[in-house]
Amino acid sequence: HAATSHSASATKTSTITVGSQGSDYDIWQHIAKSKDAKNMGLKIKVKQITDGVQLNKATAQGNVDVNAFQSWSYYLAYNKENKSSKLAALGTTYLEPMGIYSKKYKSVKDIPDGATIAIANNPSQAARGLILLQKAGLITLDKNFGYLGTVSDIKSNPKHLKFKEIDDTTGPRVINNVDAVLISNTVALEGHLHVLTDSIFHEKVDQSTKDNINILATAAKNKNNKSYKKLVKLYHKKDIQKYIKQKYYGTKIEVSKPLSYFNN
Amino acid sequence: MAEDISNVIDLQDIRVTFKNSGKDLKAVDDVNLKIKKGDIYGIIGYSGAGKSTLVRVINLLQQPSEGKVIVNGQDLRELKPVKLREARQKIGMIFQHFNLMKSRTVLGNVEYPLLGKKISKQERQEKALTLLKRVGLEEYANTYPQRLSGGQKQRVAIARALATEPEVLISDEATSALDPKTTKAILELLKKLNDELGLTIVLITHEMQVIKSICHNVAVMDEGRIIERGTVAKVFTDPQEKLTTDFVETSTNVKAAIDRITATINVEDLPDNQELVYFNFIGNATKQSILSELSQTYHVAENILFANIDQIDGENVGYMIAIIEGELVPFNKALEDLRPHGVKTQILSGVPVKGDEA
Amino acid sequence: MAEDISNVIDLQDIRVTFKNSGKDLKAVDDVNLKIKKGDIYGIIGYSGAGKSTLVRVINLLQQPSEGKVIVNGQDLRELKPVKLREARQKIGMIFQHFNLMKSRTVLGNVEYPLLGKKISKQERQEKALTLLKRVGLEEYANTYPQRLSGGQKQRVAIARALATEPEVLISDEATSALDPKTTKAILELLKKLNDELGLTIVLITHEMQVIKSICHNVAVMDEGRIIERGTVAKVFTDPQEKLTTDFVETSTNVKAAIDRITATINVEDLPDNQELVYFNFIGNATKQSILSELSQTYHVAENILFANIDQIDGENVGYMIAIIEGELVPFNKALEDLRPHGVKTQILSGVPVKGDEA
Amino acid sequence: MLQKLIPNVLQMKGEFVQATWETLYMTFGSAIIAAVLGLLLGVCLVITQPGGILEDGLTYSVLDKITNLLRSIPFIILLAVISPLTQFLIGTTVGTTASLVPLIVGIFPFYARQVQNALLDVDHGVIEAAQSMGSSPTEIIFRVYLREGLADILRVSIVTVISLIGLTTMAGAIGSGGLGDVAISIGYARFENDVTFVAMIIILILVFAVQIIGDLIVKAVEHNE
Amino acid sequence: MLQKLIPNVLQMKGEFVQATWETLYMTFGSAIIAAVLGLLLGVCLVITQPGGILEDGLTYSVLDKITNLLRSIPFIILLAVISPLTQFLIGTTVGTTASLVPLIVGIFPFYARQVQNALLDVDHGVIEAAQSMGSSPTEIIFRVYLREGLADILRVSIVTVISLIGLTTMAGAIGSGGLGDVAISIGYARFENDVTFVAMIIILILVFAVQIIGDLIVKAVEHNE
Ligand SMILES: Nc1ncnc2c1ncn2[C@@H]1O[C@H](COP(=O)(O)OP(=O)(O)OP(=O)(O)O)[C@@H](O)[C@H]1O
Ligand SMILES: Nc1ncnc2c1ncn2[C@@H]1O[C@H](COP(=O)(O)OP(=O)(O)OP(=O)(O)O)[C@@H](O)[C@H]1O
Ligand SMILES: [Mg+2]
Ligand SMILES: [Mg+2]
Repeated sequence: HAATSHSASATKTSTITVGSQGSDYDIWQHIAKSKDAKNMGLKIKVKQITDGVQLNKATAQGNVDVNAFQSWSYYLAYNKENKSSKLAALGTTYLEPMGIYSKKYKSVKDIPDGATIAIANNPSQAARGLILLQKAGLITLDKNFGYLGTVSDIKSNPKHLKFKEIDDTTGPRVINNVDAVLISNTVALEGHLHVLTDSIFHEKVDQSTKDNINILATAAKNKNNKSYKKLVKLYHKKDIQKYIKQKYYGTKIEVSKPLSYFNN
Repeated sequence: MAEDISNVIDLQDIRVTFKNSGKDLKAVDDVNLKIKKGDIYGIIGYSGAGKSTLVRVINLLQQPSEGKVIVNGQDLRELKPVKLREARQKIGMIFQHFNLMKSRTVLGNVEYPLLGKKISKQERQEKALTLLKRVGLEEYANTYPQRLSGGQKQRVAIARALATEPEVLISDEATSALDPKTTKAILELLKKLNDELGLTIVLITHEMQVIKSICHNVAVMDEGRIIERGTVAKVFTDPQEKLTTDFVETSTNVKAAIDRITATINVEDLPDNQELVYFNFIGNATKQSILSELSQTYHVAENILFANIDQIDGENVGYMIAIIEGELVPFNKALEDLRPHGVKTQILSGVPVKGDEA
Repeated sequence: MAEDISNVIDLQDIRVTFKNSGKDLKAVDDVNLKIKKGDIYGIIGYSGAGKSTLVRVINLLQQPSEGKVIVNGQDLRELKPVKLREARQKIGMIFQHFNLMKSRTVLGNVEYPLLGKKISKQERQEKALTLLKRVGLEEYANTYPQRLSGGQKQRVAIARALATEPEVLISDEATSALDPKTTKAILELLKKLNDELGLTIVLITHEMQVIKSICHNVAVMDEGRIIERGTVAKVFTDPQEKLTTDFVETSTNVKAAIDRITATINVEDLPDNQELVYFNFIGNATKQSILSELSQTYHVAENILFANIDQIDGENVGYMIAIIEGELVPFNKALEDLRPHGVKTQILSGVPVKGDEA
Repeated sequence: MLQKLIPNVLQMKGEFVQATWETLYMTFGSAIIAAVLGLLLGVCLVITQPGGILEDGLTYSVLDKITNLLRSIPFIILLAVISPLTQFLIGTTVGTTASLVPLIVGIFPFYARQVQNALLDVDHGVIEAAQSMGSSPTEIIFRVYLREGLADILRVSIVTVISLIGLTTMAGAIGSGGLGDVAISIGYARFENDVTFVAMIIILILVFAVQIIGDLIVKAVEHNE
Repeated sequence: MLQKLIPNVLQMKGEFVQATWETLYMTFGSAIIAAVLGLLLGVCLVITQPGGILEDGLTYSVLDKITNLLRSIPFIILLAVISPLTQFLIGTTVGTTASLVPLIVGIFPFYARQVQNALLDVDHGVIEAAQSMGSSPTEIIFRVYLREGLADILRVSIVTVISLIGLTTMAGAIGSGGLGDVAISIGYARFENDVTFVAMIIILILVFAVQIIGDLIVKAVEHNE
């Protein structure tokens, strides 16, 4: 059947199966068809797998060659819990700033006492949101707050904010029902929200957000696969970046750093 | 439209056609049936003749393909649903397959038709219990139908049909699963209701004894048509149709008796002045008077071989087979004279009686 | 354990207890029943007496609470499932409620028990069709049971039960929904199978006529027990139990006749030399011979008021009511002399006959 | 020992208690209303369908189509499509109470079909008997269909409630909370397998409880018959 | 005109065609196997339950519990739990074919319950008649239960296939593709409402087709009876 995924043996052929989801899926479909890919001799097949855990597992097992969807922090979390089927990062792609959005308030300062904030129910997004809230000065977090921190790790909450956990993709839909909502950029874009202009507060590329940089990942054993590594290069090609910038209004901020950047 | 109100049921030109795998089956074929108030009307016929289908037309459980259904002067097919329901409440029905509710107790089943009525729960239960007593099932009031024997189920169905004190009762083989004793008790109950309350009863049965003991009129069905009808006494003593004759005979032993007699006595061998004669007499004509008339008036001697008296719809009906001895002329005269007195005779010497035509 | 092999069915100390809302109901209470190969055994009794429950024990559809079930020399309760199934294939059963499969045509229903057998489809269908012809339903072969009348369904059930050519046939009111003519045809069919193939038949019925016409033996049940049993001729002419008497009477007209006669003739008013006598005779004793013996040997004159001959299990049984005239001594002598010839007599002058005890 | 087996669970006992309550609330809150709607729709389907006591081709066809239409919508989409209604009825589109609306809309057409199937098995002869006694359609519905079909309705209700518990696990998308959400978005997504495991055990207990209690009720109802 | 109403749809005609095929493949691929498993389990439940023709308390209790257990697992968790089995059977854990495994495991216990309920309505008298004719349990299953219960089994099959179509919309999580995935992860998540709408219309058509064809088959089966 046409839709049947490539098995591990497919790795040997020159076709690379890239597993992805959401806007990354669109980007990679574009990349697969791009001239640059042809020029680099890469045959790419893109597959949408909407569950991150399953996508990572499939990648670790070789059912998918490379995946493009996760942030560094998600990657770390996955590897920590799945010691038997580890992934390796191939390179960085971009940072999508998460934003605090509100239909009721113009700035973070306006958020009143007891306000309800919607945050993602998926752990990495939730932790990231909490860090952003800290950065915005709304709460302070435990010192040991990690990439899987939760609401229970909040040290002080002077405004007595209430948190409502939601599926992160429903952010733009609940914006009218809560005082503020944390929305990752992918979701915001699809909801026609523009992080750089519509959010009341958003992330910047710096050490505090390095964990949120997106990466390409592959099975640990394919860490040094040359053609997979080429995908990183391919992603950062000029034409492709131009396309991405245009399509996503510059909200996918290109990050092309060596993997060692994360170790600082 | 002035309907004859004395006919509580008036079926006009009823036709019911079933489509059975393509071809049409006329289950009821152009039947007209008028039943007077207070009548007990029997319907007999072969299995599959259309009896059940016909009676189901009376309360419109079976919509006829054609024809008018007038009950109590109302044309049921023209009635609004509400009115039809009211009309149906006055028509009790005992189904051939009982159709009891498995989720209700025996008492609950009998109570069911009273649920809509404006009576207290206690009254309702008392009424249902009284009926259960009548059919001999008071002990089983709290049992569920699945735990009853066939006959017990049937009696529950009977009690249920009577609960609303209907004006018309349709009974589709309501005693077929009952032993003779219970059957008798049930028939007596029906007769009592008929006598006391003027309940009109339409009754399908395969037991001729049932027809004879309680019906006033009877219709014989064959292949969807009523082929013969009339008072039970008339139909049972003077059947016109072969089918009717067959049915009637199963309940008298006349045919069997004739068979046995002709098997032992060779009618050909009888002396010239003797004849084997079958007498059939209704009502006042009793065997005694026939015999005395024969012997005294016509100087004819008789030798009775078989004599039976049956009660049909309350009237005595006699059957007798005898060898009659006498001169030919007075003998024939005697037989002829008997006719106006309701005595039918038939000389069996070689000529088979009607019942023997098979 | 040497079982008496001539008893194809041997029920020993059978007890079936149902739990009905707490209290126990002994549906079958300590019944022993032996039925010989080739017998036609009738079971009668009130509705709810336990007849259906008892016959369901024969093929273990109803597991008895106690007792042994031996069929064809095999203790069914000890058999392995496979063996039990084999044994059951030799026991045909006609259910009181038919139990036809609604998803199969009439033909399909009759074919069902043959499905496991090693015969070709064509053979199977032919066999089923032959049976359907026998019960008069060949036209309905491709109809589904839901579209049949009550009697038609019952006939399909009969055909199905006969399809495997069983050695034993259990029939639970198999003719209750049938008209008299069809009933007769079915009974003749059963009798033929009994004669030709030695089919043993156990037959529950409420129609005494059915018992009289085909059964050899009969058992009377009441409240789970067999209260009377024996040859049909014996039980029907000389019933010991009140219940039996009641049942028997419904099928003869004797009681009704006596009622009518005593209503018109005041027995007290009879002259001293006259007596109203009821005669009951079986077999060879025919009415003719009784009368000639009475008149010739004892110089007694007779006046027959009622005379009926019934055929019970192939034997003639006669009932006669007559006024006998003669001297007291030869008269009593006459009655006594008749006894050894199988003639029972009873003087009705004031003393009610057995049948009148009610 | 426990500390080793279920380290994360121990830290969130409170969450588990709350999630259990949320699941119970969602399941039974929506079950009650869905039961009413489903019975209503199921009964209407049965009585208006060809051969039904109030046969009505048009109504049947419309109801039948609505049922199918509602059953066609993937639950996650239903969550979105229904949100204006949720907003109108509950005043918000997120949270446990808000999830009741999509849960009800998601399950009741399914239940209606099941009820329809269950009622189709009520003996036609009994319906006829009721008709012959002059029972009105309403009486037939309440005194015959719902009563004679009770055991079957209870059986499909068990199936439905269990399906509903499954559905609540998806309502996490609109912030419903509940055990499914704990199992998926904490346990599964955060790789805390012990959390997933324990959440599933609790769900399992709920499912078993529903089945066992349901079976007992069915038995009690059937025991009599 | 169309360009304005469904701008995004027009650009992805190919995807729609493929997604439709995927949905059909998933639905009927899993339906066939789930039908076999569900019938098997359902029949086993009916025959081993108290009063069944092969009454066996232990077996019934085990099967009953397994059924409940499988029905307790939220689908998304099932996807994860089942993945080793999927890997073993299909050789991969993602993709349309791989999704068949969790779909089958997700639906067949549900179907088994439905079949069980359907077969419970087969007239006990008819089963007794078959027993009295010496039919073996296997014969009774095939010649009586499955045949007498056919119309009811078909009815619950319709319900199940429609539920299954609903389930396929969740299999996008493991890269199954299909219309649900298009509706949710392309249409819904990306706010391309026209895509969601069209995908749902196609799902709707499938649901209607299943219902209508199913109803016709039921009618044909019942017509005879
Ligand atoms: N399944 C059952 N559960 C409980 N009681 C039962 C059950 N079946 C029969 N009974 C009771 O057992 C007794 C005998 O029933 P059975 O059916 O054997 O009677 P029967 O002699 O065949 O009567 P009928 O002539 O009316 O068919 C009845 O009182 C009945 O109520
Ligand atoms: N629902 C139906 N569909 C098709 N044909 C039917 C239907 N009901 C009855 N019939 C046919 O109509 C004819 C008359 O049936 P009906 O039930 O009225 O007979 P009946 O006289 O009551 O017979 P019985 O004495 O056996 O009960 C039969 O040939 C039967 O096969
Ligand atoms: Mg009939
Ligand atoms: Mg019985």
